[in-house]
Amino acid sequence: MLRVENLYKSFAGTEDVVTGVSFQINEGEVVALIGPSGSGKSTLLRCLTLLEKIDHGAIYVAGEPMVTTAPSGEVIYAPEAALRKIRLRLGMVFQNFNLFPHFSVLRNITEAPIHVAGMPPAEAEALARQLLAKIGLSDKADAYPYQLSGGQSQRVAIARALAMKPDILFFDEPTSALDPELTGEVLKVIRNLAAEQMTMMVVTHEMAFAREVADRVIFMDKGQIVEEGTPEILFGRPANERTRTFLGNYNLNAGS
Amino acid sequence: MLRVENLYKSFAGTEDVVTGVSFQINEGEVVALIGPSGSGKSTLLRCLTLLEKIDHGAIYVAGEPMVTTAPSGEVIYAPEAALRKIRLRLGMVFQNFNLFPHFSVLRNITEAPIHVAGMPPAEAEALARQLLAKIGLSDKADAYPYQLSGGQSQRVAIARALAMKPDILFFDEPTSALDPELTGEVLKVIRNLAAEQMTMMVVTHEMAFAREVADRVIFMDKGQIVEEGTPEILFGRPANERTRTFLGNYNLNAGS
Amino acid sequence: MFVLEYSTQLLKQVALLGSGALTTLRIFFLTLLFSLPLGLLIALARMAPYKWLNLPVRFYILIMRGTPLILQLIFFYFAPSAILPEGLRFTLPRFTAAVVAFSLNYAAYFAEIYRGGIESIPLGQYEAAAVLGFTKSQTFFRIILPQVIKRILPPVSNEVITLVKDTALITVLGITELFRVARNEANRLFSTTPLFIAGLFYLFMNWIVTKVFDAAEKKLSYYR
Amino acid sequence: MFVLEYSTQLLKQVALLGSGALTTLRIFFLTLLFSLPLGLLIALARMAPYKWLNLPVRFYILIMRGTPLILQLIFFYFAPSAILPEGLRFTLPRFTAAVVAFSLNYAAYFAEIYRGGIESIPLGQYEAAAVLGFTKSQTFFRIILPQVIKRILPPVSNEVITLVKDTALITVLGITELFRVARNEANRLFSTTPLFIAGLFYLFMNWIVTKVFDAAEKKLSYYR
Amino acid sequence: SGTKKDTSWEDVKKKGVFVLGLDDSFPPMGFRDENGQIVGFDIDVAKEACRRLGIELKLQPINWDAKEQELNTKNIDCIWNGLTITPERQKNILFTKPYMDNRQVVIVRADSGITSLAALAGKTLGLQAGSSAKDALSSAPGFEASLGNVIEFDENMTALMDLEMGGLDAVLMDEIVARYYIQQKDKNFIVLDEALASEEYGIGFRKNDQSLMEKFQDTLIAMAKDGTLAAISNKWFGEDITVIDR
Ligand SMILES: Nc1ncnc2c1ncn2[C@@H]1O[C@H](COP(=O)(O)OP(=O)(O)OP(=O)(O)O)[C@@H](O)[C@H]1O
Ligand SMILES: Nc1ncnc2c1ncn2[C@@H]1O[C@H](COP(=O)(O)OP(=O)(O)OP(=O)(O)O)[C@@H](O)[C@H]1O
Ligand SMILES: [Mg+2]
Ligand SMILES: [Mg+2]
Repeated sequence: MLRVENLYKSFAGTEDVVTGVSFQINEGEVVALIGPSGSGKSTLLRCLTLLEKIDHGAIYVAGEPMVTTAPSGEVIYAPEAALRKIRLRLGMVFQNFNLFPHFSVLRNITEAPIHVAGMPPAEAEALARQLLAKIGLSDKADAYPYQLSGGQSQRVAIARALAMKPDILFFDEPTSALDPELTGEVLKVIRNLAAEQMTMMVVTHEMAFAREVADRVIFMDKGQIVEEGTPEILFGRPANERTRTFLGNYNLNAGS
Repeated sequence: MLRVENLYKSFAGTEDVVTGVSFQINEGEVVALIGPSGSGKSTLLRCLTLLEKIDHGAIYVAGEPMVTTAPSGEVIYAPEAALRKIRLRLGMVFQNFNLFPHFSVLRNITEAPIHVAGMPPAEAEALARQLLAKIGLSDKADAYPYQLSGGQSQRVAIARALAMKPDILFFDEPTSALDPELTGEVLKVIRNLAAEQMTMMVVTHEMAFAREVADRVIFMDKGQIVEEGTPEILFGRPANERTRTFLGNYNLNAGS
Repeated sequence: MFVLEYSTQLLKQVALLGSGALTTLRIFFLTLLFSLPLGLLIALARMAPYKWLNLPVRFYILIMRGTPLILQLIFFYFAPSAILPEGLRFTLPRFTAAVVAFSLNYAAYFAEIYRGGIESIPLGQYEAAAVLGFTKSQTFFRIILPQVIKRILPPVSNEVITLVKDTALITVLGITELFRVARNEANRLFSTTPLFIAGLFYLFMNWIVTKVFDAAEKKLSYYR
Repeated sequence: MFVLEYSTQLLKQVALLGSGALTTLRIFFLTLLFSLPLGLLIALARMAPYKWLNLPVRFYILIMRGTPLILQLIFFYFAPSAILPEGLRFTLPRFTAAVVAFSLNYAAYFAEIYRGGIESIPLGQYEAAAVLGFTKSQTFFRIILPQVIKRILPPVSNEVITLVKDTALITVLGITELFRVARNEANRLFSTTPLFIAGLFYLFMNWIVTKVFDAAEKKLSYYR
Repeated sequence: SGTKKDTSWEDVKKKGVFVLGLDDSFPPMGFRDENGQIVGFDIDVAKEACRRLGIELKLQPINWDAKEQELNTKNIDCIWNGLTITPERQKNILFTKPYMDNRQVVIVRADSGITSLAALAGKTLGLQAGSSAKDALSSAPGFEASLGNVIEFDENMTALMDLEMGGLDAVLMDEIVARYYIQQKDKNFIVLDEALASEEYGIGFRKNDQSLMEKFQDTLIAMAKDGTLAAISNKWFGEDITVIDR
């Protein structure tokens, strides 16, 4: 579904932030991306969703090249038309939700299907209501984002992304802006999506969640993938020293 | 150190938010206040720190009445001069830190000792540097708040409160605005304060932390104290049904 | 008897001033009509990442805000025939010149307001729109601009209130509007009363402007 | 020869206009001196929780912003001797009246800017200060106001730029300032050149104003 | 308060200062020279009159729109600046006898081919707002009706610029000012021989200041008798065009 090869990314005036990352995500797989603050997780996700241009490497979505690098080192993005199609396959849920404050919940969900995907408004509304039911917010269709709690906002953001029927859904710390009590609602929705075989990549600090829902966990540090594997292996008996330190830290926070 | 009797508080147009709360905190004790969102924890803390006026009840700080209620139902606050003295005994650390953005870290800490407590500037600065060393931020004395991470900001906020040498320190969710990784630093500081016999009351969602550091845990719901006791009892075998549901929720989130 | 005569005279004056107010209103509405969209274009040019576009626009804004509007009025009316080379000379009708000068001047002010508004919209809104596949122009017109409008209402209302009063300047081009009528009357009757009646007219117009903006603010307060 | 004569004449004009600019600068600085603190008082009154204080202040702001400044100038100069009962009549010196009118007018504008700034400071700043034991006035002057100043610099700079140009209005009280000198010269010489030289004077002053505010913004950018 | 005793002359004498209000942009009656000094025909006459009366002359530029207030609030003692005597103004101000005649003349471009008022039918005429040109036009309703359009300007200068540019076909203004302008700037303008109603300049005083008005009126008559007035007129206009005591 997604293949990343030797991806590099730096910002003007910074050292490389992502340095030679390669991995792939198979259809229906849920991958959790963990790692300390500043390790480049968000940057990686932004490169995959075309919010940042990469410096080197290649990304393939469903087999089609989104971006490749010529032997000369020149980075070649797919033509605009192709990129537009690829973009429709990718959904993203932001840490801060980024709902459109001037639209009702319903319109937040229907706006893109109607104006980007060209779906008839009636159909888009039906789809939106169906998604709202699924995330347990049918009664909030006419509310505005400022009237929602954090957990509700995040669930709407998920519905908004799902309405475009993406092939793969990215989450950047979907619960870290939420009070612990609100976190539960969002995690439940993600768990259900996983059960429906949605392909997902989740940057998260919720180790417990990563452990429970991910098929595979990738641990990143200093712009590189240090270790990856099933949750059992990665949490149970991490091979790498750095991973062990990081997870030890987590266990300490949890107070146990 | 602190005694609260039958405290009531409501806001214009709301039902009562705090309804008849009584408890007391002894010197050197650490009390954790937990409970679902909206149960009135923050409001209670704001009443205790004079940020809100109460509707009924009494509060005594170190035996002195801060506010009492006459038999007629009239709420009588201590005279302004006495209140000012009492206020100096109370310190508060906010969820959002509320550091003063236009002052350096050092001046954030020294401003109140110099201009409120009348401490000589040199002495205030020495005290501030000592506190900064204690929280591990000696090198940040000249930084400005915007240059600090969340965890560092919160530690400075704690130092700022400590500089006034309060007899009792209140925390309103000191870590819930922080990334889980930054939480550790702050919790460590609070743990150290507890070890030094600082009297503290902490509203928190970090059950693990409450469990570890608190001498006593108070569980609030719908404006009332439902249950209180040592962490072992409250977390281990809560007597009340509501407490059990709430803690079950917590355990679910933790994914175990 | 005296009071009656006095009040008929007052009524007469109010009617006369009212006729002047029509010109005032015309220049007012035409200026808004042109300067509001033009200001948006200028703001976009000002924020564009191209120096060749950016620098001239900054200069334009500096001149337009830094020099008195009255000079700009004189300039746009007299300059085309005075400065241009022989064959190219032309003269705008005076009202047209006034509308041009006002629109270009106010567009500069509005541009800076738009810019502030646009820059205050969080980047996340653009990113969310981009990931959903909105084109740049869809993003701007569907997502960003509606939010900008809500945010810039207060400063825009300030400028509009100033515009109501600035309309009096067109008299320099020989156009008769509210304040000119008042001054003529003041001269003829040897009294400042007409000037203060004109003041009431301005106050009334600005009261309406304020109400309109209050209503707009209320209308847009459905979200935060 | 011709060029030389022309340029000495130009120099002479610049010198003459420069003398007018002195009056302009005096009214400019005096207005700022009085209106900036006065505006703060008005803003505080406007936000006070007492209706008796609140309503008159709102009315004051409405009148001051809703009517042309030129009328206010006329009013403050002539009204004290025209309206007051016989024994109490007095007349302010023209320049004094101009300073009063300008200060009261600009104070209204500044008041609204201060208010916006003050209301934008998060409540948490007040609460943190209260819990630390700061008095209300310490809180305002040590914690809130310094932050307000940083936030309101851009709108204040707008008003100050407008003030530079508005100074030309004092001519209505017969005070000779930059623009009046330029108009007289223009009349005498039958040429608009003096007007445009005056325009350059205003532009220059506004350029300095802009630089000063840029420097202030830079100075305060040590925190966010 | 007609019963009140008129002490206006004594008051001025006691003060020792006589404040003359003028619009300092009205050449050649009163305006500023290249050094910024106020000069002009009216100024020279006023200086001489005050010298004879043993009082100091103070020149106070005023805004023409506010002249009533200036006079009534006693900021100035008179308006002496080519002030046209009209019946309406006489209701509010006390005028001296007229000291000068002024015709309202029409200026056109030399190459326009216009030589008579009749030729202005359907054309655009400019004038200064609030000036006596406006009054003169109103009192010639036939001519006014024949015009295509009347444009009012703040200042004669802008009107003349507009004439030069072609925005106007003619400008109606005080003959005295017109001749001064044409002499100053040899533009290709001509003054039509036909003129509108002639009018008279007088000095305006407060309604009650009878004694002050008479003092100046008498002084002016004396100056006319001994030839001083004629000399000043010659200096500014090249001929004696004063009319007082004639
Ligand atoms: N736009 C940018 N310009 C410059 N540097 C940037 C930019 N975005 C990110 N960085 C830097 O890149 C590094 C990686 O940042 P990134 O946000 O990807 O980390 P992260 O793993 O998501 O951390 P966190 O867990 O705190 O979200 C950081 O050092 C950051 O300062
Ligand atoms: N200033 C106020 N005006 C009106 N209602 C208020 C105000 N402050 C709080 N409330 C209401 O009081 C109730 C209790 O709020 P409070 O903030 O004390 O809860 P809490 O236990 O701290 O919740 P959380 O865990 O979400 O912080 C809520 O229903 C809230 O809406
Ligand atoms: Mg991140
Ligand atoms: Mg709370």
